[in-house]
Amino acid sequence: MSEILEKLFEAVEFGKADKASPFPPQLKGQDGANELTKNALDADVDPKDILEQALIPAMERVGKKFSEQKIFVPQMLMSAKAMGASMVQLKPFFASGKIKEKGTFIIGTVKGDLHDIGKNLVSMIVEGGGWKIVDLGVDVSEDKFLEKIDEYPNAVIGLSALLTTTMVNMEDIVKAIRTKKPDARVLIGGAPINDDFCQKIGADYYAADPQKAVEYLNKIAS
Amino acid sequence: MSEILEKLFEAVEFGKADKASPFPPQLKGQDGANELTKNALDADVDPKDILEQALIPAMERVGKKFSEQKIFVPQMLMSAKAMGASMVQLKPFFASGKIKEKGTFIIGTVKGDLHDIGKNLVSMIVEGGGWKIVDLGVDVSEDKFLEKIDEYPNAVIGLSALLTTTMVNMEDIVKAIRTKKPDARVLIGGAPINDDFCQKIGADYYAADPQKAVEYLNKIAS
Amino acid sequence: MKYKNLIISSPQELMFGKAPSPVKTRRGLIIGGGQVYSELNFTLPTMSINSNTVKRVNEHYREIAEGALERALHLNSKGVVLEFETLLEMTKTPQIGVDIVSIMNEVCEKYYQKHGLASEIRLTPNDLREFERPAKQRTSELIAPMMELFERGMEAGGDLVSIESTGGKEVSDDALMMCDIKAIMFALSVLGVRDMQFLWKKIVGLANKQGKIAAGDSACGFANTAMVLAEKKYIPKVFAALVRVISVVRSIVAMEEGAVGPDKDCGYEGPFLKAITGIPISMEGKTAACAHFSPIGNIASACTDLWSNESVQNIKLLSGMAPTAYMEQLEYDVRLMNVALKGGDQSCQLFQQLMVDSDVYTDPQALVLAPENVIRISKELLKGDSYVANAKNGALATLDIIEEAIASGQMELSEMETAYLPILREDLNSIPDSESEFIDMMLPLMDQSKFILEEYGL
Amino acid sequence: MKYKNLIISSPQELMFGKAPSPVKTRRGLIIGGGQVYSELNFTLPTMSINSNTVKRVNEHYREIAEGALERALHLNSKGVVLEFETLLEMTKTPQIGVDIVSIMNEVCEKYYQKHGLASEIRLTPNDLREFERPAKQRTSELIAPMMELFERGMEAGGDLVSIESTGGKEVSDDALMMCDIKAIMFALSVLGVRDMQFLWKKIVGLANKQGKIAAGDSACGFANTAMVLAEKKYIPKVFAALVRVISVVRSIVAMEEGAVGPDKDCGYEGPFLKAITGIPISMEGKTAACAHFSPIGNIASACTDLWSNESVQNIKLLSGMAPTAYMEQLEYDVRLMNVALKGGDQSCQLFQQLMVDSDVYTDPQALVLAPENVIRISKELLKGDSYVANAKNGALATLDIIEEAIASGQMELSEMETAYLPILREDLNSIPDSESEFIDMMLPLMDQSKFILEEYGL
Ligand code: B12
Ligand code: B12
Repeated sequence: MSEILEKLFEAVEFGKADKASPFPPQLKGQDGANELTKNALDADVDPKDILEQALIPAMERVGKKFSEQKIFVPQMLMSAKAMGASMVQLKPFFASGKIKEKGTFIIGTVKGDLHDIGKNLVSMIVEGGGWKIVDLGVDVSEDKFLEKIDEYPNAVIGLSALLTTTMVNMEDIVKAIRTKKPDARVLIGGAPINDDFCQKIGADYYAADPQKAVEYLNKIAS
Repeated sequence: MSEILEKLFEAVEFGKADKASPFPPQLKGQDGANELTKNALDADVDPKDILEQALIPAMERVGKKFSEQKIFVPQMLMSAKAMGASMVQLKPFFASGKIKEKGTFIIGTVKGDLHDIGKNLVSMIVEGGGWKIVDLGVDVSEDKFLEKIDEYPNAVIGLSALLTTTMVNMEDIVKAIRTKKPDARVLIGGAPINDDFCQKIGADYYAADPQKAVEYLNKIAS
Repeated sequence: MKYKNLIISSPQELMFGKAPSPVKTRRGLIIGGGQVYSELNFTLPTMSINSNTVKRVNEHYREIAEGALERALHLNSKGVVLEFETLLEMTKTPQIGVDIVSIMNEVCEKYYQKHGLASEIRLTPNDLREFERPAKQRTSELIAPMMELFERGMEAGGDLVSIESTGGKEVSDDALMMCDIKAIMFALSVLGVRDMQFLWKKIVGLANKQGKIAAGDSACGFANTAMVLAEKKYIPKVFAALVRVISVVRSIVAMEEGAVGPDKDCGYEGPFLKAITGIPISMEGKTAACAHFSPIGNIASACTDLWSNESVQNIKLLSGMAPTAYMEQLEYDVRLMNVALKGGDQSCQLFQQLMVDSDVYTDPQALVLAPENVIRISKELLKGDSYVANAKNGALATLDIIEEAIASGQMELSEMETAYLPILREDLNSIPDSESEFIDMMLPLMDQSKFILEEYGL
Repeated sequence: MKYKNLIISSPQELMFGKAPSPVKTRRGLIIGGGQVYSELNFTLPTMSINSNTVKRVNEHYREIAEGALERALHLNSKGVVLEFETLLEMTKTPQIGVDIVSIMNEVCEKYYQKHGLASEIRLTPNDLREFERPAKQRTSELIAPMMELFERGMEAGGDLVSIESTGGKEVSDDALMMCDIKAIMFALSVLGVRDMQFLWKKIVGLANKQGKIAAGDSACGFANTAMVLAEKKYIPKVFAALVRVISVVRSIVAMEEGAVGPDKDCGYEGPFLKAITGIPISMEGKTAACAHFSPIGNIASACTDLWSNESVQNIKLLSGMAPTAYMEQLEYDVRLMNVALKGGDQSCQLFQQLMVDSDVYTDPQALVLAPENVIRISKELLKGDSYVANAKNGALATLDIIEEAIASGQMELSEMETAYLPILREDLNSIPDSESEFIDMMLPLMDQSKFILEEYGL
């Protein structure tokens, strides 16, 4: 890996978005992910390499550190921001089709439910894994999901619920999705969910945590 | 109610089987259910009245006292024995068809399960309610149930299970019964069972305790 | 802030079962009057609530109340509080909530009349306002059903009323995940305080009209959420400890507006409220493991007046229904405390010491709940002239206490944790004492699309 | 009976966490050596066990062990015992049981190697012999798979072995329902004792061969069943209290044959065994409310060395899986005891006093577990020359204690209960001290189709 990609890797791993950002202290004053990406592109590094050799592996390492409880969420959030700052530079290449996300992941907390901390974490980590995220927020009805599926017909759909009275709404939503798009993959999660419930409502996969979700998604993508 | 039926009622309520029995102390030396029944028959009391005005109401009162926690199981067992002692006298009339049980209740603890304390209590109380009991014991397979259903085609079937690993066997048994006799009524019970499970496996009724079982059975009989 | 001096200023007097201002209920519980009672919390199993299921919903609550009170009776309970924390549909359609209160009240009354077992219902409607983003804390149409449930629910037999209100949560949600202590301060000591003033004036008004008990408001979405996140190792425990202390200035507003306790369980700000205001409180710890794991299982009971399990679904365990099982567990916990109370000061002190020693140095969140530290922090929480200053002082004192415990070798914390201490201190020190100055400082740093200042009277 | 004198003869020395003969395990737990540990019990959720589901079954046990040890670690646990009480299929087909032991042992080893958390598996196979009626206690073919599971299960990592054996149960089942104390005496002090001698010789032999720990045998089908029935108000509590005491002479046979403890939890005869033999014991109380309700929630812990929850299904609660939640609850209970132990004799005594006072006069079953009464009864349990005489003397002493507590006004019992006292005393007094005379007296009174004397060496 070239030196510049190594630096970019480091910037993302430690959450340095741009030069102006005061975080992390040990990289103060140095270039951030934004500048490093620009430099790389200027130096004719293939955007695909930037994505696949620096950004995604860096976020993978971050995800791993998080799941090994070696960092807290804020550090992960900073890394996600750094990745975002790099993406700003890569945008034109996504637009031109030169590079692609692994796929699109539509996620939302089901209707009646406002809990979103877990869902947000999942979004972030899946995004770090190289997926395009369409976050529908909380209290999301069937209709909203279907609308977005129209827009992103190949998307994988993720449902989150934290209440025992709203997890049952997942069933309606899965049914609605199946009617419209029988082959769409639906991934579910949230504290009260388990495998049995997943099978019962006919969803495709239950992930207990974001890492498991990413593993599953990557299997689909490959 | 005639004096003799009143006495018989009392003998059953307090568990006096026959004159020789030392229980209960306050009726020591007096006639028990056996003698009183014989006397009543000798005095031309209608066996139907004996059953319906003395025995069954006495056992109903006993069941009520038990469910109100005013007596312990041994007292109830003594009453059941007293009723049995009376039944010995009534046997010929059952045989001739002059009097009838409310129906037949086949009960057993399902295969793999040896818990029978609860099942035995249910048998006893249902019997006191005027039902003929066919007790298949513990660890009972589908086949044994089906065999007995052949013998008593109008019987109501009761299944008991105390283990979470054997309650699922109820499902097989219910299915087997349905295949053979779709209109047979199946009643289930035991500590781990609940309404949802009852619905799930397609049984007809879940009774949390013997009283509820008797209520249900009496509804069917009437 | 209304309170200028501690009502309880000596750690020895901060004791379970005894509050300077006990609360007497309709059926004769005297909460904080020398006895600890169980507060049972419960919820539905997995199911939806709609017109088809509402009958079954009602049956669940009847079954829960019957099972729990029957068990409590069997265990010679001295009295029980049943907390009915509603699920959304029950506040959105107040009739559903009101019916459930009636059903449970009927059960309570039966056990009272027939067996002399005293019980009372704590009614906790949802704060529906968070369904709108940005939240319209003062002008939302969702306030009407909330108030309807309070009012009609009290008529139906809810004697204690509480809520876990959400003013400031639109800011704190992100702040928690970013461990941004300044934003937390803004959410709680500015937005939270102002929303509590607005809301609790209303609630206390409704309660007083009916002679019912305005009990209190717990910073669940803030302090409890922080604890759960810290327990999952998502955020540092030192941060969660600070959030708890900061939430005091927000939750105490209920008392300033006239609430009399027992304060609600799940934010754990109760011990501070008890020290400052003298009201009785409810707490939860090990016996709430059905609802969430906890680093403060024993120490949480050190000065509580009600002992709660936070929440358990009405599902079957091997023994019977889960709420019945938790009723039993709470009753046995409470028995120990009551026996200690009967034994006099010395036995209470010793038992409390066991509870404290058991947890105190295992987690900074436990540390701040040691009676000595509660008193020390509470003093700081009163010193200043604004809610902001008070919260800041309390938080700084908490940092001192944590650092002292580390320095003395009594508490061990990982590098990951201790790395946050100087950052948190620096951030706290940068906060001015004046609310308006603090607002001016924060506004440019925040995403103002997320909250509406006017909805907080600003 | 082998034991002629009490090892612990003063109530003050009958203390939680301390046993005269502690048991040291492979990974370094010292049970009874000054520390109380949690003993977590667990079982499958509703499901069948067959070749289609066995993979899922294994996953459940791995998940249970992982969840529990992870939580214990997080709570700085000093050590854990995981009791694997098998379900029938796991003994019938020993391979299933052995595989589960291996899986859990792997998890234990991981936490030990990686984090230094010591844990040990107690393996408790089923007594399959009760599948045959009348039971063939000595000649049944079902003994082979039981012994296979013991042997191979120990190889796979089960370090403590126990069973809830059922000798005499074919008699006691009916006797319990009829409250027939003479038949109970026959079931326990004749049949039970003889079967225990037969069975435990084998088990101790197998354990010694591998250097593993033959732990003990609890009279679950007798004493625990009686308690559950009494708790449902099916039989009198005074009767259940006697059954517990009588079961001591049966369960102690395991120690006579070489078992060293920790005795198993669910019969609650442990305190007597501890006083008489000095072995450490396991008990369960309030934190077993997941498995059955209890009249002895606190007092049960007064002199225990392991603290157990009896059994909980691997189902989801709001916090996480139920076994994880119960792990947490046990750990916090145990922490209190361990802090008290650290504080020295006075703090232990005081804490034990709270546990005792909390329950002692609420139920005769609690009464007999007060250390003072345990010692008094244990003395009687040794006095005679036969198991029968010992059991009878213990039971009579128990009746004395109950009657004294009523007479002094300390314990209130309903008429329904007290009516049984003279009947029970009369029946007990009618029992001769000699086993053979007792057998002669009983045989004509019993339904001899239900048991086979030869199968008990008679
Ligand atoms: C924080 C919290 C809140 C906050 C929510 C803040 C927010 N913005 O989300 C507030 C205070 C607002 C709140 C409100 C309420 N809450 Co709440 N809340 C919690 C709490 C304490 C923690 C939840 C949490 O954030 N955990 C941390 C996250 C990171 O974990 P997570 O959500 O499980 O997500 C992880 C996994 O599940 C998975 N995951 C999650 N989603 C998805 C989706 C996919 C696709 C995948 C693959 C994976 C995945 O990955 C995540 C990361 O590992 C829980 C307690 C608990 N034990 O969980 C109660 C809890 C869920 N709440 C509860 C209740 C009752 C409520 C209220 C109804 C209270 C009330 N009476 O008003 C309201 C309802 C609001 C609503 N309409 O939804 C109950 C639920 C009981 C029940 N019957 O279901 C709980 C269990 C508390 C309790 N013990 O009683 N709550
Ligand atoms: C007594 C008992 C035993 C005795 C059984 C004696 C006997 N002859 O029945 C013995 C000691 C032998 C025993 C053995 C075992 N047991 Co067991 N046992 C119990 C115990 C303590 C009480 C059960 C009881 O009799 N209750 C009293 C009766 C009156 O209540 P009931 O059975 O619920 O019946 C009432 C109602 O349910 C209803 N009812 C019952 N049946 C029916 C049927 C119909 C049709 C209707 C309408 C109503 C109805 O009416 C009854 C009266 O109100 C329970 C604990 C508990 N909390 O229940 C454990 C328990 C059921 N046993 C358990 C276990 C694990 C076992 C063993 C596997 C232990 C082992 N490792 O060897 C073995 C299995 C044996 C086998 N193959 O079945 C577990 C089950 C766990 C699980 N996963 O399912 C329990 C829950 C104990 C525990 N907490 O861990 N057990």
